[in-house]
Amino acid sequence: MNPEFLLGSVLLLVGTIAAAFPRPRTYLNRLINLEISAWGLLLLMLSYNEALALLTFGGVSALTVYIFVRVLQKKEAAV
Amino acid sequence: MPSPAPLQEDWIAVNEVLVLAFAILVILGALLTIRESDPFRKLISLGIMIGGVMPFIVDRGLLDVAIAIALIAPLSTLFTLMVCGRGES
Amino acid sequence: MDGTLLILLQILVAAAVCWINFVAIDLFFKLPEKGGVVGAAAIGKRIEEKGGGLHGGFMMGNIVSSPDASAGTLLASCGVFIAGIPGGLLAALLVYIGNRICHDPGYAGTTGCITATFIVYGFTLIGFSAAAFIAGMVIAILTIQGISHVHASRLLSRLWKVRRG
Amino acid sequence: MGCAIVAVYAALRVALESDTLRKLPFLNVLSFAVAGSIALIIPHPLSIVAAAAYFVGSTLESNAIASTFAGGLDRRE
Repeated sequence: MNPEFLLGSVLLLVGTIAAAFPRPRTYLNRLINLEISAWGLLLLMLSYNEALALLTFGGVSALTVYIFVRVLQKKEAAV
Repeated sequence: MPSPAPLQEDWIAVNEVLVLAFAILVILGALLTIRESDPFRKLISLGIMIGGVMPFIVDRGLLDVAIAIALIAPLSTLFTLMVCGRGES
Repeated sequence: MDGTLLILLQILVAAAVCWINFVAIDLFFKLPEKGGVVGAAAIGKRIEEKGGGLHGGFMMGNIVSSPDASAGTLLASCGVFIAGIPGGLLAALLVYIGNRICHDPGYAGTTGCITATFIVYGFTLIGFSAAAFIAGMVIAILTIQGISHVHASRLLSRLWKVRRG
Repeated sequence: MGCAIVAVYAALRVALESDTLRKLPFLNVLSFAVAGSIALIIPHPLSIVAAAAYFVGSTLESNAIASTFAGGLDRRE
């Protein structure tokens, strides 16, 4: 029960709830709240000392955000 | 859990303060990110949270991972700002 | 208790030295003249609206939006703390790369880093610890950007008037 | 340890500041404090690179936030 595990669990839980029910219900707020739980998952991986998983997850999460942003831009252009 | 040796007592106390301070940073950043409604203010609060997470990665000794993540984290903020500016104007 | 007092005294002296170093170099490279990028100019104007000085606000905006002499001083003292003179020069190279990323010419940051390397190394020869310089730099940047924007920007504007003549 | 206290103070000031652009100098103080404590936690040659990478990344982030907020959005190219 090290502090990384505790903080990561709290962040994962809080971030998931916040991404499910964002305050102003816009896609952008959902996307930013999703980052909180991404960092929580990163802290959980850190508490098990998985260096390779951390590197891969860091890269892939930036890529995921880029894809989501492209999707949002396409959607705004269509409307 | 056995009690730590008395020689290391001081070092452990200092470390506890550090862990507590950065944990406060992480929790404060996360709560602020959820509470704010403007996207720019949310991103600034996310910056607080990232600043709190980074010393935990360094504390494990994973310095290469810390370098990679410190360079990747602003990229995702930049990507998010691409859609922010367009929505504002 | 005596050791703690000595460390506090070292940190205060280090903070004063760092403050003088980075403010002098920022003023020498004319950072308060204008906002380097759009964001720095916007921060300067917003600080002026609150009641601060315009040129001091520009300088604070420039400090925020690209690594200048203050970042150079911090990273140089980190480098000297870890690896001596080569660490400081490595930090200067990194600051130069960071400046190039942020679309800045990078003279102020690199110069501040190199001068700070030799200043901190000189103080370690006297008996100061380089860790005191890291803490001192954090305190120095706290006095500029963290206590009161109005008073800090007024002070920087006054210094800029003296330097412009 | 002093660096961590300064970091918490800067985070509180960011939380209490009402104007968005005036939050950015406090965020800069926070990133100074975190970069300093990264170098103080592990005295290893790579941690200079880590502190510099974190600092440059954070600066880039606040630069982008400030210029997008000011309206000078030039991400078209």
